[in-house]
Amino acid sequence: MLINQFLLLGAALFCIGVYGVLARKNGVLVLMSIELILNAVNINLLAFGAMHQGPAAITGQVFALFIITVAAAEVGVGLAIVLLIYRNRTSVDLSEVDLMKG
Amino acid sequence: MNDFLNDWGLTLAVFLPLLGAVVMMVIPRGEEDTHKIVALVSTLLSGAVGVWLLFNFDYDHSHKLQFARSDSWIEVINSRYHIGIDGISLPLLVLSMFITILVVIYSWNHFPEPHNPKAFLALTLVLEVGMNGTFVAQDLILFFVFFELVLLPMYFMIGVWGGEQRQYAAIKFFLFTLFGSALMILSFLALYFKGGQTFDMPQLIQVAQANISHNTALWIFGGLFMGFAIKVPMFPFHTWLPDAHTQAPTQGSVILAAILLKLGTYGFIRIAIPILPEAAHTWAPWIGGLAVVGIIYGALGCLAQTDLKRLIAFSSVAHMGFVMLGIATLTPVGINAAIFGMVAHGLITGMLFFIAGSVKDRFHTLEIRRLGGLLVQAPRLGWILGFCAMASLGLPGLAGFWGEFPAILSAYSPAAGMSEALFRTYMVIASVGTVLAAGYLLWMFQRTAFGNPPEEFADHHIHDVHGPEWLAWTPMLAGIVVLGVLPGLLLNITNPAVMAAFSRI
Amino acid sequence: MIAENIAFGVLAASAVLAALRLVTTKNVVHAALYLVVVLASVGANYILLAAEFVAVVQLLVYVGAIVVIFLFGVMLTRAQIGHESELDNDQRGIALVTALFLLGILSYVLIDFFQDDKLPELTGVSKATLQATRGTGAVGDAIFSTYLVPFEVVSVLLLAALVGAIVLARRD
Amino acid sequence: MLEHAWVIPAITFTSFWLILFFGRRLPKGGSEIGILAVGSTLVLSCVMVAQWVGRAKTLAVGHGEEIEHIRGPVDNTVRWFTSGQFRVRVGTHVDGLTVVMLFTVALISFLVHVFSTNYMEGDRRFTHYFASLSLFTTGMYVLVTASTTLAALFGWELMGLCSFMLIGHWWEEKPNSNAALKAFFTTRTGDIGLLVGISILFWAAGGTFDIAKINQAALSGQISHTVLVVAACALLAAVIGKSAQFPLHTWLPDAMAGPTPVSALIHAATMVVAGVYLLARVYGVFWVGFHIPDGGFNFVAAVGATTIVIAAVLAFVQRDIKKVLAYSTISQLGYMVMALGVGAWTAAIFHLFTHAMFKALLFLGSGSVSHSVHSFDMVDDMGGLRKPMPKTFATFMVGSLALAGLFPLAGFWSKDEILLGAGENGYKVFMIVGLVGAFMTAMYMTRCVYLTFFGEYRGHGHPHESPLPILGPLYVLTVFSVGAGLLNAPFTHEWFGKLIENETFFHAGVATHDFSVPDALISTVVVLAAIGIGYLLFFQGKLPRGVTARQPLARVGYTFLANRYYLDHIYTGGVVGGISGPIARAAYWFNQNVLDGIVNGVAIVAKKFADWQYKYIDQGAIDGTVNGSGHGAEGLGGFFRTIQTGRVQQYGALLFGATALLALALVLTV
Repeated sequence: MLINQFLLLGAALFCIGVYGVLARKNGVLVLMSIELILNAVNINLLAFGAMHQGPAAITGQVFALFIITVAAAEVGVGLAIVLLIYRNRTSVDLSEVDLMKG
Repeated sequence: MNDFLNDWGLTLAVFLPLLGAVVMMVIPRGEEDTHKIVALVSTLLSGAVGVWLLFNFDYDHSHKLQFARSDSWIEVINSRYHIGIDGISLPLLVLSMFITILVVIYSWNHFPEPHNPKAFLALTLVLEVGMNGTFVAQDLILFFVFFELVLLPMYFMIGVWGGEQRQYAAIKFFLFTLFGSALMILSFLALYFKGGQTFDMPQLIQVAQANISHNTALWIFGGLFMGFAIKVPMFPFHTWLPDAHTQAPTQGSVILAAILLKLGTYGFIRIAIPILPEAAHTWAPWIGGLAVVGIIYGALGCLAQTDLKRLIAFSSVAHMGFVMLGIATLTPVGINAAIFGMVAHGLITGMLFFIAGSVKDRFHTLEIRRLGGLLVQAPRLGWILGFCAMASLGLPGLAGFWGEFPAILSAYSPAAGMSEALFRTYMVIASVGTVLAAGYLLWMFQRTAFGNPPEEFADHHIHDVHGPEWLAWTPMLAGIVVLGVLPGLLLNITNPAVMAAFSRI
Repeated sequence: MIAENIAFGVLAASAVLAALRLVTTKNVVHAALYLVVVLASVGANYILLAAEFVAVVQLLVYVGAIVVIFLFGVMLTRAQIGHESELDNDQRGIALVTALFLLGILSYVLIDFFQDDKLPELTGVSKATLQATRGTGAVGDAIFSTYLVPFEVVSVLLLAALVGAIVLARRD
Repeated sequence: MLEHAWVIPAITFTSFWLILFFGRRLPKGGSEIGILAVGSTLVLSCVMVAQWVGRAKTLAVGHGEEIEHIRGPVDNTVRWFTSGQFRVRVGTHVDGLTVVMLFTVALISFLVHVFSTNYMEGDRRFTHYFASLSLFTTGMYVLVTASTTLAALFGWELMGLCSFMLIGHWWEEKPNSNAALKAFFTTRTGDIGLLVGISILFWAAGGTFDIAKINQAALSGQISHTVLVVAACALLAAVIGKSAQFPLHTWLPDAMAGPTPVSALIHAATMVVAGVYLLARVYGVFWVGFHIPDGGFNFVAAVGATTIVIAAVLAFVQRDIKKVLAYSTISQLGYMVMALGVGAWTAAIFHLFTHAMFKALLFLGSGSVSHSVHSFDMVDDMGGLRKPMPKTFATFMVGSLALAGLFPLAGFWSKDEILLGAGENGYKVFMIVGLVGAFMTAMYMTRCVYLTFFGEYRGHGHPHESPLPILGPLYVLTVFSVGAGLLNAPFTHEWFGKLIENETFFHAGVATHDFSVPDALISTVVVLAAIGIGYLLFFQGKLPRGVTARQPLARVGYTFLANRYYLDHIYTGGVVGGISGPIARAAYWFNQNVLDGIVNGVAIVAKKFADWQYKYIDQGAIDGTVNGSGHGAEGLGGFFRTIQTGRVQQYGALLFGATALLALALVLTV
């Protein structure tokens, strides 16, 4: 197997994720797109891990595990924020959330 | 104990305030007294380490790096956690600890709006980490990290607790200094790549000169100059200072004036000049010229001010001009004068900002036109203001004199190879600056303190200086007098280090 | 070899297609279901990379837990279960350009750099060695020795996120 | 005691802090501490004078007769600090000049303290007043005992500070604080020269502030002449500022806004002579720098001479008794500076000494008068005071005659010596100027005495004689005004001159001259003529308008036919009317409008310029550039504005886009 096939899969997922993050209005969908990005990264990590022999081989897996954990936390907090926004505005349309307007 | 402190004393001195800030994080926001106590204790602990350093410092060998540590830090770029102090950094380190303690004491009942002592004191502590760290760092990257660490707390201090135009002032401050820092880090990188693949200051001092061609050195020095000159600030990079000072809360102004400005001049003395002495030689006449322009310009600026705080801020431009003039001579006498001027300016201008803050607390305005008769309503405050004005205009016997006169003295005889005629002209112009200083300070004093109170405040009951103010101010006032009478206390520390570092230039 | 490649092709295609549907669908609940497909395909890909533990975790945590949370989120924000006309905002074009551009750059860099580099063959390696170098046991050893401190930190992070989520979502 | 001269300033310095912190709680408001401290320094300085005199004898035994009257100084210095390779020492340098100055300062200061206890009674800031007096005395002590220019600078500026505080003592009124500021600025302007001069001499003398070494270096030709001239000019600027010489004298009359005892102490007897003292201290620099021994003309003498005349003329038109005395002080300081300019070093110091006595007497006398009539205006509120205040009158009279220089009072001897020195050293022109000055001095003092003590009382209320604390100091000063001159008379073998004689300067050729009877006669005649004319003009009311004025003048002039200055006297007499009339007024106008105008104008222009600079350059140009970049950004259409939508997703698009672009750049370059 080529290493590139995994890496390109990762890149594709990543870019789809980026598109989702940028183009979606619904907060929940944006969070889902972020999950795509994180998964893309995980594929990369595992692919790089598989490239190596010895102790480095395990590093990719461990990092992937950490990322899964962090992603879980992120989803929790992120959804809480979306909920909060929804509660305040009865909408999860992110393009209306512009408190940071300069 | 001593062994431990020998190894870790400096690290403790730098990071104890951070510990305090972390502790404060877990204390609920409502418990203000606890916050104050934690902040005070951590600054005092750091100060206690400072006192220990003072007592255990080997004054006979103040040119040597003491209490040094060098641990590996970022191996990839050969940057190390290398800290240590010598006679040049010790006074500034101690000053920084000292001022922070006094600021915390002063804050006891002087929290500016929107109050929130927790955040305010935590920022103060983080500031202290940055300041202390800058003065002990012996590695360029470490120096840079500390140097930049100072920026954020100050940004928030101005931007959150500041006056009406705080946002503008904070952003201006931030952008200005960040711009300088960008050029500075570029120069650091250039030093690394061209000067011998190291960020270690003592090593660079040994090798950089030989490794770098003169033209390159000139450019690198230029970058360093921009970084430091903006921080000083030198004319014409000073315009952030009046805004920042005017908008900053009292404590912020004090720290800004007393310590932050010194980071720039310290950078010149510690990094720019020793590492690139030849480039410094070429640059020095220009630096000296900007310095004297700053002296006169700052003084004229002061004369035009109607706001007390803004006036003091402009006076900083003039005073730092004297410091930079001393540095520009590249002679030990001049550098000694500069270091003395830094410490003296820290004490005196810090004090002036404290007073301005207290005046604002009492009268809710700093418009010189609206003030008057301070001596009638609050005689002690008025006399302290007079005392500081006198110290600031360089009255012999008070600390300010030793920053001003030796700078003038040294300008008569700059380092070998520089134009004497030019520097002697600078000397005369700088002397004229002393008269202008007397002009704006006494003018300010007359307007604010002499005469009878204006009608709008005539019936107000004005508190004279109270407890926390006394506690915070007495040490500074005493310091101004003691250093003024016994300059040897400071010069004996700095002189060997200065001689070792600058006699070869 | 070929079997592996075929498996990869199928999995990758389903992952990418599902992902594309995920970001284009007009139904929020469908999006969540597409997410399940993506996550499952990616998890299967992990097995191809000999990381069975991560693959299992992926399925358990992601598909089992996170997608459920998403569904809860969809429900609580009362998204229409069914078609919703406006799920995209007005910068879809910019987003598309950016994403394609990024994809182009990434592909170019990857292809340029790794060329035809192959992953090491694992077929010849004995099971015991495989277990010792990249098996579940090895992962456990690594987490509880080399990466002990990060592990603890992550646990604190989870706790903080838990508390944070409660604080944020609490209705008061 | 000669080695431990530092004790003297230390005592008054301690007293300053004690008064400041405890003064208010004491029954006499701190004045007792001040008097005790200054009194003890007076005793100590007397001891020092005695020891100095005794030292001559011990040295004489060791070195034989020849150098009998030369006494080497007593130095006592300690390391102060080190900067660069230079070790700076601080300490005391005691010689004849020092002990004389110490004694003078201690005496006057003590008397002023005593005087003030009554004069300032019930004042708003009685305690502060005495604290400032103590601090001032400290400054003066530091100056006169200083062994280095640097330490002298300390005393110099300390006095400037105290002068500021005391002139502005009643700072509630704007004119007072204005006067205080003016005094400080003006002297500070001169101090540019001091800072520059000290710096130059430090390097020129090989890295030392030590005055003795600087003098030696200057006299031995070790320093190039150019450097010496520049240094001397710089220091002269300081002297002009501090000792109120033309054209920086305008602050001194204004300084009369302070309490009268302060005027006596600071603005007559001690601080204003600091400039003269400095000149005398680093005399070597001036001696060589300005070619003083060559005679003819030099800058120092010219400044002094100009001041003598300018100030004396102005004294004629004053209504305020203190201003008459102030202009008189300026004029007399001009004498001292001129004396130093013409090489009459001893005479200058001697005049400094005697002048301190009689001018302090006059100021305190005017204080006594004003204490009684509550005004300083001679024309409207005084007149005929000799009857209600006989004791004040008598002492004031002695002071005036001493100032006028009438034989055998103090002023006669010292002024005569200056004129003699000018004549003998080849400065004939300056001698004549001195005589003119003497003439005018005698005349304006006649006017002043007439307006104050003779004629009808024009004020309100009932003037009364002052109490003992005020009269006591007057009596003491009267004694000195009479007797001080005799210390350097021929029949005391010029005891004073030998007391202060300076080894270094003596070897360089700074000489004294024996008393000359013809010269003394000339000056006596001039003074008498002036008093006579003054009597006619003021007492008889024959103001010099038209022929009536010339007749008595001519008659007086005839009695001096034998005098070789006969023509000068006629000329002087002939133009008196002019001088005391329009010229003086014009000069005063010039003084008030042009000189003051320049000072004010410079301030106004500086302020205007500062405003302009601040408004346009600082806030406009430089700030403008900074802000301008911001405005420019806004100017780029709505571009930057649209970025600032506050929408995270747009920021995200930018972020990813920029990253991709940077990555592209990286790919293309690597």
